[in-house]
Amino acid sequence: MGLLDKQFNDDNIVITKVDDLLNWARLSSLWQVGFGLACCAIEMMATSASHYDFDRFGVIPRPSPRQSDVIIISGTVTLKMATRVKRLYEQMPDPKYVISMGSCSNCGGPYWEHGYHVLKGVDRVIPVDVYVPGCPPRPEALLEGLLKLQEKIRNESLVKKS
Amino acid sequence: MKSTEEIFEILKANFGESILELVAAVPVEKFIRINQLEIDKVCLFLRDDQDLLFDSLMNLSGVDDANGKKVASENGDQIISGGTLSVYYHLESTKYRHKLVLKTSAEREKPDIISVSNVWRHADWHEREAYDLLGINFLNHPDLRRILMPYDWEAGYPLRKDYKNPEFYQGMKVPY
Amino acid sequence: MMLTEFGKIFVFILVAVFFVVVAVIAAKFVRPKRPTHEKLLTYECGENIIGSPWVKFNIRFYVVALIFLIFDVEVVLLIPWALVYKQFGLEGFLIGAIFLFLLGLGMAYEWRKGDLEWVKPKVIPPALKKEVTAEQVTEEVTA
Amino acid sequence: MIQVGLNHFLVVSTALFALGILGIVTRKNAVMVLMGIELILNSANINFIAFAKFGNFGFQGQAMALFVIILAAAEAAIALAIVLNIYKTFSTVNVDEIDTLKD
Amino acid sequence: MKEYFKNAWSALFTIFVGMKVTFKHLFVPAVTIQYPDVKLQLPERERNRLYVNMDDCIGCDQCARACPVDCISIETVKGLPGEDLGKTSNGKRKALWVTKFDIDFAKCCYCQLCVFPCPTECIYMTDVYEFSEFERSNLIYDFVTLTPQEREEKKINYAKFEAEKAAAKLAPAAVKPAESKEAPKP
Amino acid sequence: MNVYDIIFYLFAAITILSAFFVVTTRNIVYSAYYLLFTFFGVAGIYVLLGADFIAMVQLIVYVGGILILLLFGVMLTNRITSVEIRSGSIHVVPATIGVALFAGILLASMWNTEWKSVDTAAPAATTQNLGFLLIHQYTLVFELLGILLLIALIGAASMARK
Amino acid sequence: MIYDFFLKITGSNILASIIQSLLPLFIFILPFALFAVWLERKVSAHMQDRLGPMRVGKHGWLQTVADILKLIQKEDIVPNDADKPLFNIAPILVFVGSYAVFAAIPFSGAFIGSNIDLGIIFIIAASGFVVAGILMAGWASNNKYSLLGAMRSAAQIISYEIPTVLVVLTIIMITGTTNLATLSEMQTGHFWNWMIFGGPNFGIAKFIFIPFMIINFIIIYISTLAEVNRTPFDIPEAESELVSGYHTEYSGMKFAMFFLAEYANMFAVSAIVTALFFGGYQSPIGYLGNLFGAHWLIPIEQFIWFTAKGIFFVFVQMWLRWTLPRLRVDQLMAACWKYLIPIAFVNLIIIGLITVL
Amino acid sequence: MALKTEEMILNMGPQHPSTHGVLRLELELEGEIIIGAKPHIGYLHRCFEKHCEAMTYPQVTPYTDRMDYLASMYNEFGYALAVEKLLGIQVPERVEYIRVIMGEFQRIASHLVAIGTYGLDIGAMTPFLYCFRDRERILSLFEQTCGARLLYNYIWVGGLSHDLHPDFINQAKDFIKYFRPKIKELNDLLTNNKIFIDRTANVGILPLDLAINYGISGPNLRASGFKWDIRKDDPYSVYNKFDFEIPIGNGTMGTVGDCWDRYYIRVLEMEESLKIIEQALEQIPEGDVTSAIPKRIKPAVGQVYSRVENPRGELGYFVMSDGSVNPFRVKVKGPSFVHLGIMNELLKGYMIADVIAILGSIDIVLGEVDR
Ligand code: SF4
Ligand code: SF4
Ligand code: SF4
Repeated sequence: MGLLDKQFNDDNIVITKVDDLLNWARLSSLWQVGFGLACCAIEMMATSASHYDFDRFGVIPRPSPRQSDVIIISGTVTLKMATRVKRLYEQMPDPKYVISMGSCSNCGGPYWEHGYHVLKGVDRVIPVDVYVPGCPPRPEALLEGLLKLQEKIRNESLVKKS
Repeated sequence: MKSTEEIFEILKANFGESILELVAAVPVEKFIRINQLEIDKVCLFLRDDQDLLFDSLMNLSGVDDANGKKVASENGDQIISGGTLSVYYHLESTKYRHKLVLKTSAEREKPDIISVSNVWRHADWHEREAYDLLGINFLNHPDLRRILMPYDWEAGYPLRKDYKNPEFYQGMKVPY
Repeated sequence: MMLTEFGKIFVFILVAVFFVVVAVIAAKFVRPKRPTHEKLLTYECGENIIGSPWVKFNIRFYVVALIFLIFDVEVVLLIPWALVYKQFGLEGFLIGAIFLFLLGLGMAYEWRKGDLEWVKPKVIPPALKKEVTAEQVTEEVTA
Repeated sequence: MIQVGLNHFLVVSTALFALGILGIVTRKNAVMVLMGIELILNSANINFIAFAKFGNFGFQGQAMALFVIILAAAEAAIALAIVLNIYKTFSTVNVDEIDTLKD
Repeated sequence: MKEYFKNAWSALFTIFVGMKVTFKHLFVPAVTIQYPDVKLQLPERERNRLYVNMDDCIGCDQCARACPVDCISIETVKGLPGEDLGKTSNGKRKALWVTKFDIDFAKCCYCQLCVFPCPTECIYMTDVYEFSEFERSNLIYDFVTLTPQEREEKKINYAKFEAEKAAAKLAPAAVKPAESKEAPKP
Repeated sequence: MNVYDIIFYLFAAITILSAFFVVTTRNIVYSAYYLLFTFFGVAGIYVLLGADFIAMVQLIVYVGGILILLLFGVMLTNRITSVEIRSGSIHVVPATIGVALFAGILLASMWNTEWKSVDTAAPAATTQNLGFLLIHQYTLVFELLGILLLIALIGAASMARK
Repeated sequence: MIYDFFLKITGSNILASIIQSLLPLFIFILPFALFAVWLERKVSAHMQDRLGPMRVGKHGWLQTVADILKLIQKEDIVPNDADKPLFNIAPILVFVGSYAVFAAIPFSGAFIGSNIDLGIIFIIAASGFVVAGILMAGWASNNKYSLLGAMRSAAQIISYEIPTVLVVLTIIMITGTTNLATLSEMQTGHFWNWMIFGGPNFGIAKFIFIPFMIINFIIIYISTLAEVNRTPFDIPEAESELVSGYHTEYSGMKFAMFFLAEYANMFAVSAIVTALFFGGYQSPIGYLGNLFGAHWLIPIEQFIWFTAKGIFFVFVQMWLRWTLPRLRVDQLMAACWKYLIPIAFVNLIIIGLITVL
Repeated sequence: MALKTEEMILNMGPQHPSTHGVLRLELELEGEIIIGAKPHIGYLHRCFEKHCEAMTYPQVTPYTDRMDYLASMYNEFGYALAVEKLLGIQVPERVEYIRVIMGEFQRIASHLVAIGTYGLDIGAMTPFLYCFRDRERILSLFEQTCGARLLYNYIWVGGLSHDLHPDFINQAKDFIKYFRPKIKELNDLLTNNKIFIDRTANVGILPLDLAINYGISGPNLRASGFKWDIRKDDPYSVYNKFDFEIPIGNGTMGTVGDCWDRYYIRVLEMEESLKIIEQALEQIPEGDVTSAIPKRIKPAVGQVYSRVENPRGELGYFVMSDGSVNPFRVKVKGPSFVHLGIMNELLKGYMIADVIAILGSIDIVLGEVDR
């Protein structure tokens, strides 16, 4: 049982400070699973490229899910792929986050109606933290999604979970 | 450069008329209809004949002609029975620069068509795809498995006009 | 009693071990532990694993280790020589040089025999088989 | 208060030696046998150096130890090559099985 | 032998050439746009979140029909004859209450196909791209300006009106038998 | 007990314990790693005996060389997943008794022998002295070792190649 | 000596040496690793016309701190199929191997962890632990990528150890010492006394040495680069083939240890190159301390010089990494066995001849 | 070899840093040598063909974008040409020119990604970022024209959605001026690097007859030494008005048809595209771009196969109409799909590291493979 598994009830100032620090660390060093699915992945690559530079936010792609904190579902999740996505997500160590990037992973996007082989939203297999709309979202939109996620982490309290 | 008519004549001279039919009364593209069980021989001839040399298969597309009887099943879905599934072959000769369209059809209930994957390896995956999406059974094909859909997809062939999507696949809800 | 220089090294090693252990254990107080079945599976690009990784490996690894060992040993043997050979002048050098020459001989032999080659791709350039269509199924279908 | 002396080292070396022998005798795997041999060589080396130090033989003992180490390396290389060859022919490295497979 | 040294040399040399390039770039100013602090000036044709100017929308459903994804759902209620629904900016008179105009931005593929057919040019794409959400349901945008009560009201009104009209239509027919029924009584 | 003694006992314990595990562990890879500690312990003992160069050689040759070679050997010859990795042992009991007897005899004779024991101070510059020995006294041995290694190299490599 | 200083303060030699060995860890390796990771990201970013970490602290200087703090919070996964004891020991072994090297590195005249005579040889010996640790990590993970990565890594490190050792041997031959502090002392004075410029001796031999020393330097630089698995030799962790090599399965703090060891190693090999060829902690232009007569300043200056030189070579490693593609494993082996070793060998003999003639 | 190494099956992908998406390769290994490779595709099968049957003709265009998402312009181009052929309509000159300009820009952008990711696969990170940096400029040109960065919906059946931005021509010229030196820089950094050459030359050799039989097209076919480019050999649109070269592989660094050739063809093609753009910018006529867009697209019963030279090769659309507003059947021959089919032949005998080199040099886009 680590600290992150425990739950404190009191509003101890020390715990709050520790909490803030831990949150700060988690939000400023979100390593991403190097993983692209479809067209959105290209925009994700563009986001890590020079013009937008994911690295500014401390996001670097890690090839192995074991060392990453956030998985950006960038593109269409098909039924064939869904189990793999789920496993990849599962294999990431806690605490972990999911950004669903683009219409497709939000809810099947343009394929929601006739796509017989498209999973209608990645939230059917894994819990999603932030939905970034767009098809594909502009790199800025992804960055904004990341900022939203950071905000969420900042307000999160792993230590004082209710 | 040979036109479809000229090629048809050559083929007729070599294979007799029984398995061939020239369809010219369509806009844009004329094609030659060929018996589904002789297609490989014709293709081999087309590839190797010195005057034709169709060394490249541009495309192979399966089509659900949906020309059978459309009946409604008990739960309201449309089911097509009878009619044909077809395959279109688009050939090209990189030397003579002529093109040719072949068509072959098989009955919907027993869609057996001889594979041309031995003539053009290119056809291999296209045939697999046609099998996967339309259920056309290519005889002699070395490795006829599903290619795009999951191997354990049991709900039939999605590109058929009467395809009905399943509710669940591996516990995941499929429809929106 | 003074610690010898080696003692210091030993302390270094202890400190390093200590550091890692402490760091890992300290993190234990913070990190969560929520194992699930899937999480504890071996990672292989999200696929199911086919076969075990523990298969026998390329013999090259062994050969490299072997050659390395021999060279390592020879070099080690040369270190005392390298420290003092100058005091023996040319003669000292020659003693080492003969040794080195043997080393070089071994090296040349290995080179000749191709032991220094790592596995090279064994490529048979793909060629087109202009075979004729098989006919086995045709009869059966028409029948 | 016991001052660590020659005998202490000798005890260590004897123990190593015995364990080495034990390994060679009891283990079936040829690689394990090799490990046993390494243990024995190490014990011998301890002896060499201990005697050199306490017997005041100067550097002779150390030189011997050096030679032994080098011999050990050569031995390990060759022996493992042999083991690999055995493995190739019998596809096992268990000594007793090889015994029976031989004929 | 010559080959041997040529290899070694060319390796070293090309490495140096490459290093020169990267070293030069060390001093080239970065092209990065520091997003949350600096925002790029987007071109006017930028295609991001749609906006519907409900003042102009006449509820003709053209956009929904053009949409390949079917992410626009429109429901309309006919206005009552006497009611003034207002005019669009290009002078068209509106005839329908739009009681539902939802665009699901989680589905939309931002293709702009819905924009062209609109007769009043009231649906258009803006340059707003920052609208990520924690909940997917928040991505369904409701553009209708009417309050829910009003919508209900309009629906009820129209239903009433319809009923009245039907009643009115029926009335003569209904009245007659009633009369006839009544007639033989005495 | 001074520091020297403590360290001696420490290393002796490392050496003997890990050697014991080498022999008794059933998993051959474990054996190999225990061997690592044995070698390390022996190197420590060499240092205590004032043979610093030999200790370094021990580390370089044994840990850096032979051990790696052994590990490769193990990995090459074992199907490690299956039970085969657990290398069996034979006639443990008789062997143990025999070896214990033998060790007892050795120890007994050792205790009973009056060794000439002068505690010489740890000499400096061992390496240089070894160098002198090699060049001066053991010239022939030196060259012979070279030839031996050459033969070992050629022999082992060609055997492995076969 | 710092050791004596602590000895005076604490009065206990064991405490003194513990403090002294903690010193490099806390005043050097940790800050350095933190700094180096940041530097790497910054350098790579600027080479690629980007900015790199910007958002935590000024120009992202807290980035690595955040990384480490985050890694502490990460769950530590030990896969079911892994060999648990070995899986846990491997990071220790690798870290110990890298850290032990720091014991023998002369940071300055007054600060050297352990001034053993066999400094340079000890450094070579310590790298054996790293190999064993890597093999252990790969083997214990029970993952194909890990095992293959570990095997390759081991093969690579041991192969490249030979050219390194050969070059070290030439240095030993020239200087007649294996003590790194002595070696550094020898190269005192101005930069023409550095080994790369033929060492502290004068006369014609010095100038004959120079080209060979440069070749030597290139060889040892390349091979140490390979020993720390940096591009173009990062095949074991080549992420485009083997995901991330032997530490694919590691997460959280244990991964951080590998990470730390990697960066510690990077500095260690740069330090070795510095000590061997670039005058160690010696200033190329003389000391301010001498100028002002403040002798206590000298060790500090030396320390600064040493780290500056070391970091310069670390920078070059990064520079190379962000410039070059990666070799294939057989090319890597060929580069070592067919190019570096024979050349180092010939170099050794020539230098030996020069010294005796 | 003394010991026969056992076979091992290694999965590469679908999540793998260098399978360019969600391709899964099942490699049969003998040691590090590949003795068999089975590509498993379909992880991105998005049912394009089914969608076409449910959409009207103009509505299909956004979906074509999403197939080869690196060359959306060209997908639209091909589709528009196919439907226009089916309808038998002629589009205005200006439209043709703009289509060509956009298509060639798209080709450069796509090749930049191909080259960049190829560098990444081989282990060089920096060229990748340089390529993306330059690509960004092309994207901003596109964005200015039609408002989107990646999936444009710009080339419509019968016309274009927007006319060029008034400033477009100047900016395009600026870009050309800017981009030419960058190609040289790329060559310095990557193309001529010895390590890169060692990794790619003589690797993955694709003989010509095999290539044709497998239906390989585009740069991959040209690298095998065959001067075949649909832009020249079966010209469509206004390509016959331009003067450009078709670079073919000639084994400069190794054998004809190796990875280096395939890679270098792309570099050369970027230069040719620049040339085409320059000429097109000079010649472009004035006119209206939306005038020929039919109000209602309802072709007669029939079918057509039309193809264009997409950055990856021959992109063919087989469109069948049953006389309604929805296409009856659309089948796409995507070059990537075809190229992937040859992987098994191409990979045999190489090492794991070469898999990446070969896969990268083939340059596939999974969206097009799986559609
Ligand atoms: S959301 Fe759009 S851009 Fe993203 S993967 Fe889906 S179709 Fe492609
Ligand atoms: S932009 Fe396209 S997808 Fe979105 S609402 Fe309009 S037509 Fe539909
Ligand atoms: S097309 Fe325009 S006016 Fe008609 S419903 Fe849509 S938004 Fe309203």
